[in-house]
Formats: sequence, C-alpha cells, structure tokens
Amino acid sequence: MRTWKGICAYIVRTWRGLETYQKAGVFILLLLITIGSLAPWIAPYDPLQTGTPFQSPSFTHPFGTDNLGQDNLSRLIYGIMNTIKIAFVAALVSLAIGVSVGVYSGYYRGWREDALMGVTDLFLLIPSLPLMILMASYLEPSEWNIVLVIGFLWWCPTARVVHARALQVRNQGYVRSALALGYGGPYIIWHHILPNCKQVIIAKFTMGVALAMLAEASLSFLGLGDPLSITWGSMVNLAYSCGGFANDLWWWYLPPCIMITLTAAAFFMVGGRKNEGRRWQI
Amino acid sequence: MLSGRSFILRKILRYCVIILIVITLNFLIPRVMPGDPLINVLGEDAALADPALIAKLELKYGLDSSLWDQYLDYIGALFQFDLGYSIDKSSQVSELISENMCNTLLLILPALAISSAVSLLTGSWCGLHRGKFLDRLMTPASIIIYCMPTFMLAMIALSTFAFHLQWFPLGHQSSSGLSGLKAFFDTLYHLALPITVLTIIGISGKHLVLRNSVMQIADEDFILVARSKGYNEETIVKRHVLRNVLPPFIAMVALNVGLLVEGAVIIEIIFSLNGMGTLLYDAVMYRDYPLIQGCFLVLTFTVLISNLVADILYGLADPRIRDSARCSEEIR
Amino acid sequence: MNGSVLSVRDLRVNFQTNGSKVSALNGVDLDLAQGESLALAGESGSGKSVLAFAVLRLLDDVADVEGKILFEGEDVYQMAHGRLLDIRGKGICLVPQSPGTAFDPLRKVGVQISDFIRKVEQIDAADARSRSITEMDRLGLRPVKDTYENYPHRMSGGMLERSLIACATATSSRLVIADEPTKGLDRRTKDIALSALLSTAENGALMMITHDLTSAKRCERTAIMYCGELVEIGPSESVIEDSVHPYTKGLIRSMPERGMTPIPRRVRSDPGGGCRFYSRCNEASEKCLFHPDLRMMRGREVRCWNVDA
Amino acid sequence: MLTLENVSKEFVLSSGRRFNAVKDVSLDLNKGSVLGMMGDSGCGKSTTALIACRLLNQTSGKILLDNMDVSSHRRKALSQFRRSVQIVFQDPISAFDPLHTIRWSFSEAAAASGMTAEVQSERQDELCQSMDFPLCLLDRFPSEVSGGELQRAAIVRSLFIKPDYLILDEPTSMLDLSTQAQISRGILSIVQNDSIGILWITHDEALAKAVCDRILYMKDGMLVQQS
Repeated sequence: MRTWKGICAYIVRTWRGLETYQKAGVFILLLLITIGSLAPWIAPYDPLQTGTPFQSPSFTHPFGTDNLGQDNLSRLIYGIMNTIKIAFVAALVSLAIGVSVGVYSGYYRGWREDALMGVTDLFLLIPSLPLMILMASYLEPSEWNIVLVIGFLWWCPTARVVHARALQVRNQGYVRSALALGYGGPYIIWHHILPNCKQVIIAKFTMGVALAMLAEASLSFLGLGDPLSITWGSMVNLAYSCGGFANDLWWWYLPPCIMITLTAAAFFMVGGRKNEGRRWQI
Repeated sequence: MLSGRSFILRKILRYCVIILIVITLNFLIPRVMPGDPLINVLGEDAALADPALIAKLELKYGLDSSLWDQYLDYIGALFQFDLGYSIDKSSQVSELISENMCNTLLLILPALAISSAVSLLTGSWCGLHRGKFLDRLMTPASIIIYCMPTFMLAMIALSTFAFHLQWFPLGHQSSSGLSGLKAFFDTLYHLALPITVLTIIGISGKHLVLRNSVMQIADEDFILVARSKGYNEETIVKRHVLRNVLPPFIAMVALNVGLLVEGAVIIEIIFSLNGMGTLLYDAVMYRDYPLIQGCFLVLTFTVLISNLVADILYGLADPRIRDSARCSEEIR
Repeated sequence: MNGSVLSVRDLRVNFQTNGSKVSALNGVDLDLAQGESLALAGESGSGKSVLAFAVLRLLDDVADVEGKILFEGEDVYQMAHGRLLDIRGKGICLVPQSPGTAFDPLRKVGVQISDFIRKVEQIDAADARSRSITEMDRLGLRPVKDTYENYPHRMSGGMLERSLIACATATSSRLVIADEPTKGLDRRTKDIALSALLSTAENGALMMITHDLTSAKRCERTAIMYCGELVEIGPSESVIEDSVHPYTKGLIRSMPERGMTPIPRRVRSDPGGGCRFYSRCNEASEKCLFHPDLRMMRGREVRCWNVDA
Repeated sequence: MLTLENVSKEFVLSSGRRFNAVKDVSLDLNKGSVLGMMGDSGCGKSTTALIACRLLNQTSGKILLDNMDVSSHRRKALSQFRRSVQIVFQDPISAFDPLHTIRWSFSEAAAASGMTAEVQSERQDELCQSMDFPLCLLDRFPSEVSGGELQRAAIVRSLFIKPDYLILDEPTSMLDLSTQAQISRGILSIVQNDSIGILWITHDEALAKAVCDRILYMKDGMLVQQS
C-alpha cells in the first residue's frame, strides 16, 4: 500500500468493485469538484462584481443576475466548492464523534454504553432542524458555525449504526480469541472492530455529507447561513427573500436547488450499497 | 405479564428524563451563549423596547437571581404553560404557539397518516416484487426526492400548480369570511397542495426503509418453512410478512415524525400558512429568542410524545424487545 | 409405483452461484414404499437437504432441477400450482433443519402449530387446539399450558425441535421428511423425537436426513450419500454393520465408538468423471476412473467396481 | 492445575428476571489429561468455559491456577493468566477475522507472546503438521476456506503460544464425522507430547467416552454426576 503503484492498484481494485450507479455517483462528484476547483478560470464573471439586477437569462448571463446584478452562473460555480467544503467538514466532524461514541460504547459495554447511547437517543429524538435553528440563531452567522452546529448534532445516526455493528463484531469468535490471547481494548478496536465497521462508516459518511448539504441549505434558506459566503443555500435564500420566487424568476432559484439535489444524490449513490442479496442501506 | 408492564414503566421513565434534559437544554442555551444575557433571554428588541417593560420582565424572569432559582421558576412557569413574553409580537408566547400549533398539526397529521399508509403499500409491494416496474420506478424516485431540499419541492409545486396552472390558491390558511362546512372545504382547498408536498416527502423517507425490511423478512427461514407447509402466497404475505413488518414500520414512522416536522416548518414558510414555521421564521428574522425557545420546546414535545407512543407500540408488537437479555457485564 | 409413496428418478440439481455452476445432486434414484422409514446419511455438503427441498419443489427460482419426482404416482414438477399447494403440508410434511429460525418470531408457538393442523385437517380451531396440546404433551413439552403460550425466542433449541416434530406427527401426512431432527438434542430428547417420528412411518412414510449414524440405524433402510449421489442403499442393519462401499466403511470407522480412524485426504471440489470417492479411496483401481453405477450385491445396491458380488 | 471452586454466574435480563446459568460448579483440570463436560444445550457449559478462561467474570466463587487465586486479577496479571489458558469456540466461521489472512492471525497469536519470526514459522510448521492443516491455505482469507480447515487453524492458533490449558467448547459439533475424527486425533496427539490440560465440552456421548479420561455431567447449571 505504501508504494505509489500499490495505491493505484488499490484504487483500481475498489473501482472495479463498485456498481454502475456508484460509478455514476463518483463520476458526477469528480466533475463537480474539477469545475469547482477551476472556478476562477471557468466562471464567466467575478461573482461579487455587481451589474444591472434582475436580468433574465441571456447570452451574456446564462442564468440571469440577482438583486445586486451579480451573475448567477458564476455564483453557482463558485458555490460548488463552498457548499461541498462545508458539508464535507460537517460530515467529517459528525463522523469522528459518531464513530468514536459508537465504537467506544459498542466495545466497553455496561454503564458506559447505557450513558452514551442514552445521549445518542436523546439527540436522535429531538427534531434536528428546530434544534439547529436554536443553536445557529445564537451564534452569529458564519460558515464555521454552521459546520459546528451540523457536526455536533448529526453524529447520533452514525453513532447508533456504528454501535450496532461494533456490538455484532464484538461477539464474534475472533474478538474473543484476541481477548483470550491477552490483547487489550485499544489493540482489538484498532485491528478488529474498526476495520470490520469500515463499510458501515463509509456508507454513513457519504450519507452524512448529503444530509449535511441539505441541512446547510435549509439553515441558510432560513437566513441563518453566512450571507457573505457564496453557497447554494444562501443563493436560494437571497432569491426567496428578494422577491425572486414571488415574481417567478425561476432561473434564479431553481438552478441552485437542482445542483443541491444532484450533489446530494451523487453522494447517496456513492455511499449506498444496493444489491439483490443485501438491501439498500439508508 | 410482568415484563410487559415493567417495560412500559421503564420507557415512560426514560422519556421523562429526556424531556427534563430538553427543558434544561432549552433553559441553559440562552444563558450560556456569548453576548448580553438580557438580550439573549428577551430577544434583540429588548434594547429598543421601553425600559418599564424591560424592568417588569427582568423582575419576572429574575435575571439577577442565581442560576438555580431562575431554573426553578422557569420550570414552575412551564407548568402553567407560561413560555415567556415575546416583545416583538408583544403577546404571550404560549398563546401565539397554541393557535399556530393546531395549524401545523392540521398539516402534519394528515400527511403522516397518508404517507405511512402509502409507503407501507408501495414498500411491501416493491419489497416482494423486486425488479418489477414499480420497484424500478419508485426506488430511484424516492432517492431523488429524499435528496431534494424541502423548499425546492415546495417551490416547484407552488409555482407550477398554483401560479401557472391556477389549480390551487397561492397560499394562506383560508379565505376569510366563511363559516361551517364551506370554511372546512375552503381550508381543505388551501391546504391540499402543502399536504401533498409533505406527503411526498414522507413517502420518500419511508419507502426505502420499508422496502428493505420487507425484503429482509421475505428471505427469512420461516417464510420458506411456511411455503413448505403449503400456505399459498397471499396468506404468507398477509399473515407472516406484513405482521413482521409492523415493528420496524412503527419504529420508522416514529423517527419520521421528526422529518415531517422539519418539512412542515419549511413548507409553511413557502406557502405562508400561519403555522409554527412562519412563527419560527419571524422569530429567527428578529432574533426573538423566547419565541424560538418556545417553538423548539413545543415541537420537540410533540416529537417526543409521538416517539413514546411508538416505542410502547413497538414493545407490544414485538415480544423479543420486552425481554431482550441485557447482560450488564460482558466479556471484557 | 405400486404402493410406493415417493419415487425419485435420475434427479439432478444445479445451482448458479455467481457464474460458476455448482451441481448439488447428480443422478439420484430413490424409492420409498408405504409404511417404510428411510434414513439418508452423508457428510455435510453431500446434498441431503437439497433433496428434501427438491421433492417439495421449493427450489424453483434458485436452481434448475432435472429428473422426475413422483409422489404417489403423480409427477411433482408437472403438477398444477393448486394441486402442489395441497400436496405440501397435507401430502408431504417437512420438518425443517434449523429450529431456531423455523417459527414466526412474533406469534405464539402453540398458535402456529394448531393453525397448521387446522389448515391441513380442515377442522375448527378448538379441535386443532386440543389436538396440538395432546401432541405437545406426547413430545414431552411439559408444562403444555406455558409452552403453548410461549414465543419462539424464549424456547430452547430442543423444545423448538420437538414443537416442529409435533407439527408433523399431529397431522396424518402421508410422507414426513425430517431434516436433521436430532441435531443438537441431548440423548433423552433425541429418543423422544425419534420414536415420535418413527410412529408416523406406520400410516405414511418417513425420510430422515441425518449425519448421525446411530439414529440412522433405527430406520428400516439407510442410504449413504457422497458428493451428490447415492453410494450405498439397503437395510440399515447390513449397511451400517457390515458395510460394503469403501466410503461407508470409512464413515463407520470414523465414528467415535468405532475407533475414530478418519478417512484420509479431503473431499475434492471437482471430483472429475470417474468415481467421486476415487481420490480418498484406498481400494481404488484403474477401473474406478470410469463412473460406476448402482449394482445390486449382498442385499443392497452399491456404486463401486471393486466390490465382488 | 487449574481449579474452579463453587463458581456461579447470574445474568440479569432487561425485564428484571434473574437467570443464573451456572450454580456452584467446581472442577479441576490437571495437565496432560482430558476432562470431558457433558450436558444438553442450555445447561451452562459454554458459560463455565468462558469463566474458566476468565473471559467472563463469575458472580461468586474462586479460580485457582496451581492453587494461586487468580479471580481478582486485573489488567496485566489477567492477560498473563489468559495467555496460559486458551479457548476454541464452536463456530469455525467466526473464529477468524474476515479481513485478514490466516497467516496474519497466526502472527497476531505469535506476537501475543513476543515470538521472533523464525520461532513463529517453525512453531507454525510443527503445529500445522500435527493438526494436518495444509500450508498452502495460509495466505487465504477465512471466507475461502472450508469449516473443517478453519477449525483446525483455530486450534493451531490457540496452541501457538504453548498454553498450559486448552478449553474446547464443542469444537467438532458443526463438522462431519471424518473431520471430527481427524481433529480429535490431532488434539489427542498434542495432549501427549505437549502435556496440556484439556477441558472438552460436548453433547455427543460417544465422542466424550472415546476422548476423555474423566467426564462431568451438567444439568441446568449444576454438576450432577462424574464418571
């Protein structure tokens, strides 16, 4: 694995292992990321450069302009990296907490498990949007506050799924034999429990990024997002609050929504394992 | 059955603890957050409102007294349903919430019922007939809808059906000046589009989970044994598959209530129905913290109570849950 | 065909597992007369359970099945679906292999048994309930009142196995196929289960699939299977006591009470054209490269070249 | 000698029902002999096995290793004790981590007692030869190997670090007759030349008589008879 050739072999092996819809998902994501990272060169205009507002789609402005005359298409392209970055980091935060809570309570049973799983159930039960609204409204709106809010509230589904899988792995013979060989908790978690939870973790991570993107969109739609940063959610919020939706400027609010759905669906496809033998994992 | 009753008691105790934690969370967040505690508690309009009102409210909340006393009379106030005073709307939060809550329930309950029923039908059908036309259509469709942000679906529905095709009104709860049966049909006519949008969101969330459970159950051994005993497919599906899909269905409907509540909040904003959504939206717009906390508390209570009911039903439906062996100390 | 409950002619079953074709049964011929009990013994993977499922035609969407299976003269694979449904249960009753997962977890065990009896015997619920209670009592599931109301997850493997057997013995089905009924049972419950199963053989027929030769001895005839084909079939006493086929002899010798000497080497996954036991047989000769067929000798049929008449 | 003195174990079910799986069992295991334990399913055999190798703490009773009380050992001393008592479980398929090859599992066992590479490979060949485990399967994943081979490999792994005692929890009940005979013969040969104490748990009467010097009979968690 260390050598460059090893890594390529690993990538080819996993690529061949993927199913068609997973390959489609990876392809869409790669396309989006390349466009997003090349934004400064590809985007026709500078997203912050103002001009005549409310223009309808024309050759110069394929998606028209918003209330400050900024070109929607270039804002859309610049929004790719921001949205995916926020969703990715938020999902990473919730993944880190979720996996550590899940594996820790899955392995060290007893009161530790009851306590941690109690907290997880607590957060699972509370509807996440109102809680996020409550938290976000207190922190002054900025990108990183949204990441913290989503990250700290979305680890419960991951924790619950990883806990169930860790429990299942823990009762297998090879974990008991490793215990009988005198190995301690950390060794067993690192060598046996985490690798066997890998599949669940990857599925939950990709799902987490998709859901984090949707949550970020909802939050910024409600006006809790960072108005300065260009994300698709804030574009829709701008469109909605400045009358874009009222007088049916569909070219203003529809493209960001479609991009959100496309990216979220791509993440879903990459993560979901749908095969006849075992079922689609939500 | 002793284990049945003790199971229900333990569940209720667990939910009381969770509700207490939620209340404490709701109490602590404003007092912990950075910024001026007075504003954090009373909302940003506190700075503008006249000082006499502020003094009265300060006295009422006892902001200067110790955190513990504040907590005690916060809980005391809760028992009399006094959720605080909203300066922006200049009325008691509890009154505001009580009217809007019934509008939101008017939106959520039918959506919950219809989406559960429909997703049970489509989920079981697609689970049993994999690869058939409906399965190949429903599964990708429900993923796409599940990935769609809620406001997108609402916006599209409103602009196409209400704005372009004029089939439905453009929003608002109901046209005023009507009473009795005509009022009912009028609100129904107004609420038809939002309820369908919320139902579609509900179905997309539930269909896949149900399809998974049905597929899993259909591959169990006892289905093959039942088939080997000569039961025809209908009785096997009716008696075994659907009966066994009940517990996961109940659990999933409970978890899905939270999703529907979120959807309802956003749909109300777009369809400008005066429910909890618009209330929350205005509260956020003007940073009216007592109102935000009030909405949060009430929404969370509804979700918690529905989950409590679902947990108890789940326990009754599946005997294995009631006496699952909980070996406290495991192999270490 | 006269009076034979079940006759299997040249049954071949092939499974399609991710591309490769795995043949579970190739060319099994079997006859089961009225009132007779046959034990089907063999190592795991020799296709015993596949035969049971093939007879009940449960493999339709999983494997392709060739050959004829006649149940009371009627070919199961040419039967109309309706006729097949009332053959399963009423005609052929299967006691499945893993008792733990054979019952619907959400319904009481007693209710499931009496419900099955009601369907097969077309009697009303009260009679079915009383008959299932007497049957459970006969199988030692005391106290019957509790076990009737009990859920499957609360019962031990042995009790579940006996409830499954109660399903078979309570109804007057003409053929009972029991798949490993004595697996995991202790001595006492094994005797109860076996005697109950053998009692059903009087008015119908019993085919017992097992890998434990001591319980095979209690049936009238025994058939030994290896790699999906019958290698020796005859009266139990002669097959087990003075077995002829090298594989049966090896199997008997590896029993704990018979010296526990194992059969050398391993089952080969692609046994090739000749005799399937060729790679492990120490009496093999060059004749064994051609596939032997069942020949009648010393009162039983054997599939081996080197055995003199 | 490994002795259990009136050990009992009580599980608390979530519905509050208390279920004691093992009631006041005491047995002693001396090196070089095979002690059998018979009983029907659900009589607490496996729980006693887990307690004997200290994977599960007993509710009451003492465990002595060469009459030195080890019941209250924790951390370092506990893992030291565990290296001297190994256990092989009933289900061969779950005995190996599906993500690692069998060779990796053997090296994990070797690393537990700090064996160097060549000591490990020499020990590995010796054990594989005595248990008749084909060396060509070493680099395979558990899913590519049959149940009988996996059980042989599990026994090789448990004997890797020369334990004083080996507990077999129905090792061959999921295997067929000839594999069972092969594995039993292999174990008996190892008992002779390595003089290991074996606790063999089974519900097959004939196997117990053929293999064990002494047999204990258990019923509903209690020792009822010895022969």
